[in-house]
Amino acid sequence: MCNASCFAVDEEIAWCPGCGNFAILETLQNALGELELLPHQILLCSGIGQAAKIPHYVRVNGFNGLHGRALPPAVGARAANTSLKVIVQSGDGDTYGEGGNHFLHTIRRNPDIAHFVHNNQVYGLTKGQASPTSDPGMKTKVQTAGVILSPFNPLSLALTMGAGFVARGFSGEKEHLKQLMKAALEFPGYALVDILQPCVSFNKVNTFAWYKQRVHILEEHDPSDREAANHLAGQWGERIPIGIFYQVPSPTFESRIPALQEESGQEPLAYRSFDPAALAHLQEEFK
Amino acid sequence: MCNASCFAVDEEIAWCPGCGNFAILETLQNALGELELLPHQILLCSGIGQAAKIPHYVRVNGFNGLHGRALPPAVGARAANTSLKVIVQSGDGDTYGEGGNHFLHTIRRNPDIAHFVHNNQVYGLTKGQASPTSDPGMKTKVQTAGVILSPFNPLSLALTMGAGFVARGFSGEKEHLKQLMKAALEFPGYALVDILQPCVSFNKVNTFAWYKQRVHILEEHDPSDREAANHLAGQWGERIPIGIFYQVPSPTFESRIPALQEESGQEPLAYRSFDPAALAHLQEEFK
Amino acid sequence: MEINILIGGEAGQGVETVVALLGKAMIRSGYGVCLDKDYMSRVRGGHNFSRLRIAAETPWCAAGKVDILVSLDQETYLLHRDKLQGKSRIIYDPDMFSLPREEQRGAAVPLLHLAKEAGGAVMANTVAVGAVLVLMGMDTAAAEDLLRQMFAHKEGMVEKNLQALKKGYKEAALHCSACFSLPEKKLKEERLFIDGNQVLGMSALASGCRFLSAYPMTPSTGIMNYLAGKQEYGVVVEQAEDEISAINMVLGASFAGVRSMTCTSGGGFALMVEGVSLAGMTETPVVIVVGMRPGPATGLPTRTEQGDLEFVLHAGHGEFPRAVLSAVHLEDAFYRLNKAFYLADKYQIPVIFLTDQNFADSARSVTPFDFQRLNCERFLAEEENLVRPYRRYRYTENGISLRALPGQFPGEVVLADSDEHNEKGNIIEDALTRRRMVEKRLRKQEGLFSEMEEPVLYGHQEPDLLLIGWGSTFGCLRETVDILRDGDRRAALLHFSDLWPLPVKTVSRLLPGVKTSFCVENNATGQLASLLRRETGLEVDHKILKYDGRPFLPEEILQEVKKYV
Amino acid sequence: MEINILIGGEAGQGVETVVALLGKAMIRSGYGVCLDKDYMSRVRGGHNFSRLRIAAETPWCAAGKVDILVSLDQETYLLHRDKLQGKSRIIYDPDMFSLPREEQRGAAVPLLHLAKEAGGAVMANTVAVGAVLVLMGMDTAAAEDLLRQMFAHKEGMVEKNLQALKKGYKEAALHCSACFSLPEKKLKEERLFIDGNQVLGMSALASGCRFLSAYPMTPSTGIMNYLAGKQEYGVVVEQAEDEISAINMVLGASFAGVRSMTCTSGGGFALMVEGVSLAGMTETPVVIVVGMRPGPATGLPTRTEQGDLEFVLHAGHGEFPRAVLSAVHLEDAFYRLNKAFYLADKYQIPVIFLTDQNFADSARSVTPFDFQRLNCERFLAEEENLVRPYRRYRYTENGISLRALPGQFPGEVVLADSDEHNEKGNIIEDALTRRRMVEKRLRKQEGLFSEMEEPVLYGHQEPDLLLIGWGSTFGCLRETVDILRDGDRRAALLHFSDLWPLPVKTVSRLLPGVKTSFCVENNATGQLASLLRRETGLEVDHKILKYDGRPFLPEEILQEVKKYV
Ligand SMILES: Cc1ncc(C[n+]2csc(CCOP(=O)(O)OP(=O)(O)O)c2C)c(N)n1
Ligand SMILES: Cc1ncc(C[n+]2csc(CCOP(=O)(O)OP(=O)(O)O)c2C)c(N)n1
Ligand code: SF4
Ligand code: SF4
Ligand SMILES: [Mg+2]
Ligand SMILES: [Mg+2]
Repeated sequence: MCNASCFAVDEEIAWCPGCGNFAILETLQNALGELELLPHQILLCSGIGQAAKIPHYVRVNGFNGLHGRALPPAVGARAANTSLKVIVQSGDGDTYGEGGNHFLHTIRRNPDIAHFVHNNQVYGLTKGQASPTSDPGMKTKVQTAGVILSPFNPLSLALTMGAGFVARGFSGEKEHLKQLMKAALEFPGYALVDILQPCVSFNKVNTFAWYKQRVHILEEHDPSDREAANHLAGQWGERIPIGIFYQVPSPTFESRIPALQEESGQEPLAYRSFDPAALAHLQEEFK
Repeated sequence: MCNASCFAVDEEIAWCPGCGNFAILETLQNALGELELLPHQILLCSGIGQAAKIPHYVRVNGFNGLHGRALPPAVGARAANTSLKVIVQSGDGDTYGEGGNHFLHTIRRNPDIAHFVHNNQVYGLTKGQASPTSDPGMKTKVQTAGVILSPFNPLSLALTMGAGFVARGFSGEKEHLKQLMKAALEFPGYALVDILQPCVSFNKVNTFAWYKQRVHILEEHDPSDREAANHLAGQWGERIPIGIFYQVPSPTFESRIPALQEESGQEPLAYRSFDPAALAHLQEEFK
Repeated sequence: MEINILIGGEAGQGVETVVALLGKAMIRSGYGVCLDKDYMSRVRGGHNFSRLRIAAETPWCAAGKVDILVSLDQETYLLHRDKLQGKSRIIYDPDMFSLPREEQRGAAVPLLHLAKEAGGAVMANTVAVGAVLVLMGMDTAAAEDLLRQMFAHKEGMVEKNLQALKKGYKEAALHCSACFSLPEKKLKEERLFIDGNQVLGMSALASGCRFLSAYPMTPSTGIMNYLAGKQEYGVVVEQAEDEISAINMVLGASFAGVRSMTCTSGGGFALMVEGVSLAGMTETPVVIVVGMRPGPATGLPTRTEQGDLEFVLHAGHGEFPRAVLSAVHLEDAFYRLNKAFYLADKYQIPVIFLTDQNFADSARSVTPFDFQRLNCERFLAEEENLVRPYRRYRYTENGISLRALPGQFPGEVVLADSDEHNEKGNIIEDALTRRRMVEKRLRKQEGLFSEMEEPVLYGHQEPDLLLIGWGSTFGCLRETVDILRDGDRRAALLHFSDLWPLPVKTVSRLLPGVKTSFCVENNATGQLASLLRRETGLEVDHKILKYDGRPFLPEEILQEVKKYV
Repeated sequence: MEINILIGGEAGQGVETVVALLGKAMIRSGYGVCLDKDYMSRVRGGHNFSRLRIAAETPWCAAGKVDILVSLDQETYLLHRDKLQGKSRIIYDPDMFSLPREEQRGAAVPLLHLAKEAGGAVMANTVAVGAVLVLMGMDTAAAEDLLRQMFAHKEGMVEKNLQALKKGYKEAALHCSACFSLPEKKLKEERLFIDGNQVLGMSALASGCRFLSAYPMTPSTGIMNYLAGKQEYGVVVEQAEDEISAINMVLGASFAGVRSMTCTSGGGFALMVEGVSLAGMTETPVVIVVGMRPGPATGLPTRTEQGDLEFVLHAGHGEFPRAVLSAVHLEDAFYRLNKAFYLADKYQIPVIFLTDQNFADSARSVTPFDFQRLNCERFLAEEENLVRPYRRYRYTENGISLRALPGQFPGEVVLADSDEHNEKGNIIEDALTRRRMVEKRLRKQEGLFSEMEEPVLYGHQEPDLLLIGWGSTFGCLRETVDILRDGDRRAALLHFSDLWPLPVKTVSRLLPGVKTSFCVENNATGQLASLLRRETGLEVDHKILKYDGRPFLPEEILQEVKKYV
């Protein structure tokens, strides 16, 4: 219907040369180009950070909200208009730090949202503090003696919280990442793709080469096997698996809300008309 | 040193007759009475809710803070005064709902805090809305068609986040609960005890009888076996295990902060004296 | 010619059931009623009470004195006996406690015993209703109808309740019947018996609000409950994990095109403050109902205060237009919340609607609302008025840019941005665009100002004694003015509903000419008085402030007023 | 007799290195300098610049014109050439771009090439420093010393950098040497080259602050960075998961007895608002530094504004005492943040300390601070003054109850409560206790008010032209007044440091007698002007407002002033 170039915009990109975000952006545009979607049918929500600038670089609808608050507007928007394909895209600090509570509870809701987290294991935009996924020992201006908090494993957490689609990608494996993105976009329900993304300016530990050396594409893994997924999600270190860890759909949030069912209205909520006068009978119960 | 009655206060208790909170309160006082602790050495932090009223009913220091924010003040207080035994006690809504983000990241910090969650699977004080742990299908004035969000499993989550001490108790098994509390209080690091607590006023599903029928004390389980703990934590339904699921210490937050080490000062931070004039040399680097 | 009933007991004893039944029965019988609630932050025990005032016309607020005291426990008697008059009567259960010897006004009714006789202890409340009715010289017809309706689908319960009602009626008649004389009943048409939260929920639904996300918080939970019970009308009600999520969900839903709101109290609103600023920057319409209760922090969770006016006026970092309206009385609130939605949509701003526990939980007999008066214009882009390429933040003279929805127009995308942005919504950092965007947003204030309604002037039109108030104190202040005018004073009330942008015309005209002015507020610092001074430079002479968590009574205000005039 | 240097380039090109080196070298050489920074919200690319002003005495603010433009990229030249004078010089790398033919002021220095010759591309910045020095007629001695210090433990780097410095010096000398004449140097004693955040971090540490929890946010991150670098002094610096956690951790640490603070910007503070109210209710001392930047929402993250005054004044639900102070200039800030800790401890309240990006990132040559002047009294209970049983919220005449720490006194426990409470800290719901506690808390305001410092009056002591300002605009306004007075006007500046409770004496005395008054604020609505009116009823004649995210320059203010006088 519309190839990758439909989704290109003519804006100056504010990322550092060499940043892993470029590959993710390009891959997103390619993935969208391969799906049967037009720009106006897509809504991309983000928070604040380097990754979160992405709605400015893709030609789709965008809601570039507050730091840590990328998910809630997306859930609201899905309820308001189920004909929108909703993507949430943000950084690891945004998603797992400031936004941790929404991450937990959005998984519990299971809205039909594809969630792409640019995980550079650092706070990029604010110049290099540790993020929840920073490796222990990493030194920064704030963590002067190295990170002491134990790292946050987004995949394990998502699995534990009952997410139906859990995957990991790497910005250095674009073709593979594109497949992940497409699968997430096509998955009915909440789908997490945590994307390893080198930050050339601030993460001197987890560099492109560091990732490149370690990531390997999952093979012969049955994504309906929760135990195996859990086990694989725990792997981090010399070998880091990427791919779809788990994929088993369950009823979505939208499909379980009375007001959003077909019976209740043909159109998305946003387009339903209403007539206040027709509701005067609401008063009866108070008479 | 001081038995349970040391910890009693003469305050009217605002809980409903028959509420599971009474047993938890009593058990806490008993547990404290059996440890070598005096009231002034203990700090009990809570949020807001029925459970969170508990600092008013135990004679110890108390910080009854905001809804959802029981943990952060406790972490701050531990840093300020490592000679305080710090307990955090609050409701399931408080801890896993409003306070979800602090729950996640406090586990990552691993401060030496015993965390007792009164899990009645409902919002008690605000009159019966679903909480994160409510069973699916439970009907309330807000969840009129029954809860549709998938339930939050505090034990699984705590294990996934790397908590060193993870346990479940039941207010109807007081002796067992007391042992759990004592173990948690003696555990060096963050220790979670999720306590099943019947709410006679609002939770008509998970009643005392419902729990009584299902809970069984873990036996022959090795609490250093993470896999087994994970597996057991997933059990919920006909049989609900209680006991210590996991117990393996690792270095605490306090033990890893330079300023809190012995070398850095003999006394807790709160009691260290300081002399501004002695710091005038701080200016040197700017000359 | 009125009757004042106070029903008190422990939380969980059913005070609410008694007043609900009594109130509705009296309305159906053609009387005007007014009800308020005083309850503790607990589920069982403690002391709760409700005051029901019954008169020919709908009373405006509760009264201090009590004619009939329904004492479901001893504490109620002890706490409220000072409000009793010589002729008052105390309904109580002699099996539960006894009155002091010297107490002559007792009307012992073995509530529990009679209830059990009728079929179960739970019906003690129905027994009490019967007892009250006979004291007022009413028959039980209306109450019987109500019981039939209420228990229609609970087998056997209708009969048992009717029994209980009659038993209470008969037993109390032994003490006195019709010892209070009700005035001629006056209400001709049907009235509603509805409380503040219910009015707001109904108004929201009728105004087209189809998405509410909130986190439970007294005293606003009732709004969420109301809407949750109306999901068959196509409204989505989602309990959020916290208030931050609530407001952000609401903004997402609103951005995507649905009239949306959230409701909370001061502490929950505190968590929404960043979201308010986001609404300001992204120009996303949102209505936020803030039900005030005494702070700071958790304060008194179930009581009333007007302590958050200045807070909501300035909540959110940075500068952006907003509107603040308040709930004055039930009728007003129905239309004014609709206005909140209208302003939010028209100006694409956050609108804060201030209520308080006193408003939220008080009920009165009100005339049915005129649903046709509700304005539901959405001010959205249509094919005809869309300039392509679409730009979300196009500069305009009035500051309002045409709002299109994401997905609405094939070929066009909509970009909302929390950073400073250009017309398209893309991040900018240059000084010129920044300046123009700030000015664009702030220009809306002009239009907004023109929408503000001047405060109501009630009483003498050229007063020398002026009371000034806002929000839920209206009823009480109105009664106060009536009393003052009965005493032949040139007294008036100037009462604000719309608070921001503050409509200053009337007050600027009146205040300088008035001999003595009083700002009456349910807070400790006089926040409206400060606002008036900031906006007009004028100062009120005296402040009458109450900050103990309880609503005003007219006599309290009169007492203060009399110190100065 | 001053030199103005502007160094610009892409983020990541090292603008900061050049100014840091130059600034410090000039101070060590006995000159006064003043530096400010203009940078984008990105890590690489875009356009950043710094302005360095050098004079005999320490200048108060940046100037608009540029004598030496160090153009690390072409954009710098294009964006700033309008600020160049006839005699200005442009240092640029001819291998990167060329100037237009007609541009006569170029001083081509192949920065990269020379740096590589010296040993590596990274040293291009050092080359530039050498070039600037020669243009100013300076020698390289001070810069050499600095380089030796800076690279002491990086093997080989000292030599290479010295090489680079000399190469730049020599090369630029070919164009002109000493084409700008510096005044006689005047600074006799040592000066510090320090920016706003560093001053605050140092003051906090010296004031005994030993716990900081914060979440990174521009422009306040520098405070956290400073303290994180000083953990050997026994300060705990914890990066929180969010701002809510930050303030609540800080309250816990403070409750347990440690002087504690957090720092953030408006958006992060928005999330702390509930915690501010908690501090008010629990009477827990806390200092919150709010570094303002343009809002609403994310706004312009790296730029400056004074848009959050009204927000912080009213942040938090309910009514409770607080203090709001602001950072006026570096010297003042050092002592004033200490005052913030003092007030927080003495009155057991939240104290908000307002800074902004302009203050936070600007550096000047300042006289070393007098650490002995810092007041570190904690106002804590001691065995001698403890009344047993201990009651955390004992009623007192001044509203301040003696603060004991949990664990401090065997046999006594300390209970802090966010609900309304009695003296012991236990939840209450009765009206009387509520009233007394509200009054107790608010009584502190009286004492607090007496601690507030009147605004500085600078210039003519009986002015007919009065500028009014607050916070970081002091330097610029002071210069403006100097210029106005040079022009023989009876001009003065009235500048507020302490903002709440607002000290109104001086302004109430002066304002009515002044012919023309201006409130000058870096915001779009004139928030101090509103506050003045609310507190005094007096209105300033004109507002001079700037809200494009950039700090004022004196000439901009003069231009506005001249429209009216
Ligand atoms: C409430 C709030 N707190 C803090 C900030 C400052 N801030 C902006 S981006 C960011 C961190 C970004 O890290 P991450 O989400 O990992 O994104 P990245 O830049 O690494 O892509 C922070 C702390 C903010 N904008 N809002
Ligand atoms: C910020 C904020 N939001 C909402 C509330 C209202 N509130 C008080 S307690 C509570 C829920 C309590 O549930 P839980 O933590 O499970 O405690 P329980 O009463 O069941 O013991 C809520 C929503 C509040 N006090 N503060
Ligand atoms: S700072 Fe890191 S994450 Fe941000 S744009 Fe640069 S390389 Fe990418
Ligand atoms: S409402 Fe439930 S949790 Fe609260 S006191 Fe009553 S029984 Fe206990
Ligand atoms: Mg990141
Ligand atoms: Mg609960």
